[in-house]
Amino acid sequence: MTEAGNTRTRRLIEAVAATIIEHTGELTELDSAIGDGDHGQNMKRGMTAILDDLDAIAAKPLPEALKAAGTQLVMKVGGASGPLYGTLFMALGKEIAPDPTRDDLTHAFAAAIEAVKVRGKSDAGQKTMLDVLVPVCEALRNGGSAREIDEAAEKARDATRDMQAQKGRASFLRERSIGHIDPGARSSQLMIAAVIDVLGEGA
Amino acid sequence: MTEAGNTRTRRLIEAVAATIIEHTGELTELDSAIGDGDHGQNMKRGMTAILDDLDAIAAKPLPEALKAAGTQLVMKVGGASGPLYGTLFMALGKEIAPDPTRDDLTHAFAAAIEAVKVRGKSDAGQKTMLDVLVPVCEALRNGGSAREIDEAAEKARDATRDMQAQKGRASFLRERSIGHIDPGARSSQLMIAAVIDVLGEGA
Amino acid sequence: MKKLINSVDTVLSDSLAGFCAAHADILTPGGDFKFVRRRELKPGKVALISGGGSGHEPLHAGLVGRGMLDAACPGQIFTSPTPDQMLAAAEAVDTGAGVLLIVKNYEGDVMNFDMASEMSSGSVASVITNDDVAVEDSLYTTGRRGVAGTLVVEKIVGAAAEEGGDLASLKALGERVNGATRSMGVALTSCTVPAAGKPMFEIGDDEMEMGVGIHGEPGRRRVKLASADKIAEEMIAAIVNDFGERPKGDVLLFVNGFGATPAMELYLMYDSAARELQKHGIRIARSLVGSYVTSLDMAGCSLTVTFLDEEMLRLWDAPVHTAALRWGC
Amino acid sequence: MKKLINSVDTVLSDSLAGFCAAHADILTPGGDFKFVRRRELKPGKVALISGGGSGHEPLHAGLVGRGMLDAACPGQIFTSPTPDQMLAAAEAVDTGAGVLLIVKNYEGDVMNFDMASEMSSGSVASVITNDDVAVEDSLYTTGRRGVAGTLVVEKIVGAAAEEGGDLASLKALGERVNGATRSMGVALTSCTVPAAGKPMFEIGDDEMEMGVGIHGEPGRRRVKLASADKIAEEMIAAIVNDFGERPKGDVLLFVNGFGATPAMELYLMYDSAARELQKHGIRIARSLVGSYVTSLDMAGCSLTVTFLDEEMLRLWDAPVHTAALRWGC
Ligand SMILES: Nc1ncnc2c1ncn2[C@@H]1O[C@H](COP(=O)(O)OP(=O)(O)O)[C@@H](O)[C@H]1O
Ligand SMILES: Nc1ncnc2c1ncn2[C@@H]1O[C@H](COP(=O)(O)OP(=O)(O)O)[C@@H](O)[C@H]1O
Ligand SMILES: [Mg+2]
Ligand SMILES: [Mg+2]
Ligand SMILES: [Mg+2]
Ligand SMILES: [Mg+2]
Repeated sequence: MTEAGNTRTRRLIEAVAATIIEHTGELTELDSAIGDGDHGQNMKRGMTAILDDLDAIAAKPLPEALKAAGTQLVMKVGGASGPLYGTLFMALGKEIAPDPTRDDLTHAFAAAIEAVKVRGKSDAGQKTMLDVLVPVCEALRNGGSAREIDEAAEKARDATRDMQAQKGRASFLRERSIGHIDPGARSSQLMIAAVIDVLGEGA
Repeated sequence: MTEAGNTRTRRLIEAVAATIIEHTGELTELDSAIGDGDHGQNMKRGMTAILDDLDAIAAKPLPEALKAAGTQLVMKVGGASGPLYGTLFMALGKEIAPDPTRDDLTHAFAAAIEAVKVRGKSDAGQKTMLDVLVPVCEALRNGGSAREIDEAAEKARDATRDMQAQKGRASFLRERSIGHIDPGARSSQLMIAAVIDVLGEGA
Repeated sequence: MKKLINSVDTVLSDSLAGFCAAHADILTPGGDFKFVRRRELKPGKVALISGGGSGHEPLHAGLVGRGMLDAACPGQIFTSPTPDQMLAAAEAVDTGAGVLLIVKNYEGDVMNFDMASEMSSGSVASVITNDDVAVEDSLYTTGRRGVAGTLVVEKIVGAAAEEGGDLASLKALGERVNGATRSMGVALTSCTVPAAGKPMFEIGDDEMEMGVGIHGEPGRRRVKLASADKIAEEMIAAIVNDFGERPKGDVLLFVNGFGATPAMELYLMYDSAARELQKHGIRIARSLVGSYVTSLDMAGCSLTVTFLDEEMLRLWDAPVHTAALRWGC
Repeated sequence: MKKLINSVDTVLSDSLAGFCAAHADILTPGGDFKFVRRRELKPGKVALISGGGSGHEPLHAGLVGRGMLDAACPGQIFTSPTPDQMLAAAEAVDTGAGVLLIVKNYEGDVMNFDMASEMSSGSVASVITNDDVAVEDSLYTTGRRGVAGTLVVEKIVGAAAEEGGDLASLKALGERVNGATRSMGVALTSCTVPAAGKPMFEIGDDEMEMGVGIHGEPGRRRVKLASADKIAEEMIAAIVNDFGERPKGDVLLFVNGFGATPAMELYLMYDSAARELQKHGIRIARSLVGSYVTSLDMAGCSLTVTFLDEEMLRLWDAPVHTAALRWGC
């Protein structure tokens, strides 16, 4: 792979990890309100594991790097978010081209989201990370600018506030889950914002 | 026994029981500070048992009435105060004359205090009920008036505040026991005040 | 946060080290605490493995030993363990007769155990427990949670495995026990996850949460603190109604403390619950009272009722020797 | 006050009713809960009776059964039982070989048991336990308190009684075990006596009480909350120093929760305490971790160390079947 690709992968990973680690407390707070208060620590643990392995991961071609990152998440995070984000990254890696066009990316992202739905037996509209991932994929497909995608993610994240959870621990609360942003929606939006930030730089 | 004696015994018991039951909360507070927070309930339970048996007890001659009351305390109170107050009343009953003079009373009270010391392996100066009982007996022996005895009891009760406990649970606290009135000193003083009140009426 | 710990990051490993040392006669840790396993395996026996987030001690590691689990995988606090833990445990305790996973019905647990099953080369089956009647089993939820009833499944299936039951029959038995089991919980206080450092929820001095799970999540309803009798009445009614047609047999009544509930209160709840069962015409055959399936330092309890058929009763009584449950040996 | 109760006045009787019902296979109440006794007595065996204030459950009623106590007298909460309870219990379980009273060293307990002994017509001896090193045994105190070490005395003497030991030898053994036993406790929170309705003492979020007993009394010193390792270091040092010349044998390390302490923390404390013992060159032969000698809903724990000679070790391992301790049968 190219030197540039290696650097980009590294910068992507670092940016995603940094934003998650920085927001550990907030993610935990959100999960305390309607879950079990571990989402921040879970994601931080996963990101730390990826950072620990950064040299090896960033040296790989993009597809392999994504698969490796996904494997770290599966093996280090646990909980619901571990298998789900792990699946997302592993499936992305499986579907993506080594140097993807926007179309490639859209296709791979859509496929990865399908894999998450299968793993989670879930769909958009149930107050989960999918409620951010699906609209973001839509915006990507519709040719939205970096800024528009960013905004779509934020809007989608905020929209989970009024939803009643039908999947994840928050669903145990039924109507009491309304009024809080879903922690997984927030972590998805954070990661997407970081990715856009890095890709935006290069654009 | 005389009708009058019967009435007096009844009035004495009722007055003693009433003041203890009324002060249950305060005795518990005092015991929470340097003991285990049960002195109020303990004494209330004992007094309630005596009241439940009031007709039978008050019908007895004074010595028998006191023994019966003491037995109730031993069998119903438990803790340290049960055996100690039980012993006090039983010994009083054993030593007292059916219609006691002041001298008789002084003698019996002194003997009863000795019995408490033996049971408790304790003496005055250790921050216990004895620090009220002993000075009261002294005042009685020295011919103090009802009012003087009353005041001696109050002064003795307050004096336990600055003492370091050497007996009872409060002794576990060592110097931390200083600064609190001993719960048993307070209950003794309450009972003495009630007795003086009733006897004063008749005098 | 007031806890007997050294640091937030080492709570789990310090506690597991103490646990494994205190019970070194019957169990041993594997792979840097990836799992805790029975010291002596029984060759040819189906291996029983469970696991889940930590913070529920003694569940599951305290149920490893003769007559119950062969291994338990402790996840981070309130976080399901990862597939590599389960794979490592399976490799360590599978003596050839296959592995039965006993999984509480939480998406995290189910997905991680699913991934482990998919990755495993051995023969693996699983039983999902979902005894919590506080959660509706409908299209609009992820289904009922697995709570204290999981212990009952582990005990009975564990005894059958010890007797030589094969993988398919153990799975069927586990599902039968789960089907005969219902639980419901009440919390008087929240619990504090060490990493969060403060209680998961605020609750008034005169309030309680009815229908809580075991992860410090709020329950179904917040209500005024009620008497033990009233609480038991509501919980037993919910449990009994949920059964619909009652299974055969008398019941096991299991009163489970959540971690900060004194024995005095648990036995008092047992008394209330037993009287409620009697009102419903249900007879108690066996009893278990104690803090077995906990939620860190939460105050409160759950009630679990299992209808025991003859086989289940016999297997419940069979010898067991684990850190938390022991009888008959 | 948040408790699972019906009313302040019925806490004790409701809880005892539940306890006796849940363990009806091994025990039965006597005389309106004056005592709880072993269901099957062993004729010719010295009867072991203990008792004390309630609020320490499972001590003592939870230790009634084969290989331990024949009867336990539960007093009101934190209040020693009364002589009539003890007399009634002795009458019920004395099969002719005499009665050994095991009494924690509190003036209330000692005086009430003394009165009972004086009133009794049978042959009665007693062992006073006083294992708490936090209290100085001097002229200026009532002497050391009996705390969690009492369980160790009851277990070992109970096993010897089961083997047929006579009254004098059991008393001597009890005193030997007590002499080989030391404990110390730490509280993170106060406890709430139901009748008082509020905590016995206020304590800051970053404070703990070192050297507490089991009655919610303040301890010897209030200090800043420290790490588990530091707490264990201080407690083990106090215990080890107190022994002076060390008795022979390896030790039992008993980590006891006070009622609101989760198993996770108790095992973590076990880990810390075990490492401290190792530093002092003391080897652990047996371990016990759990909430056995409690102080209502207090958070915290005590550490108990008993040097086990060969006989004591054998008797510790002997079969026991009570509500709270069970092994070997
Ligand atoms: N079945 C599911 N499908 C999609 N996302 C889910 C599902 N279950 C949970 N999630 C997401 O996972 C997040 C919770 O992750 P986390 O707190 O790390 O795990 P856990 O719920 O096991 O404690 C939720 O906020 C939600 O976005
Ligand atoms: N050895 C003793 N001699 C005299 N009085 C004592 C002795 N021990 C305790 N007391 C008295 O008993 C009181 C405590 O009674 P109570 O709280 O009912 O019993 P307990 O201490 O067993 O909880 C103390 O305040 C003290 O006055
Ligand atoms: Mg979570
Ligand atoms: Mg007291
Ligand atoms: Mg979780
Ligand atoms: Mg007391």
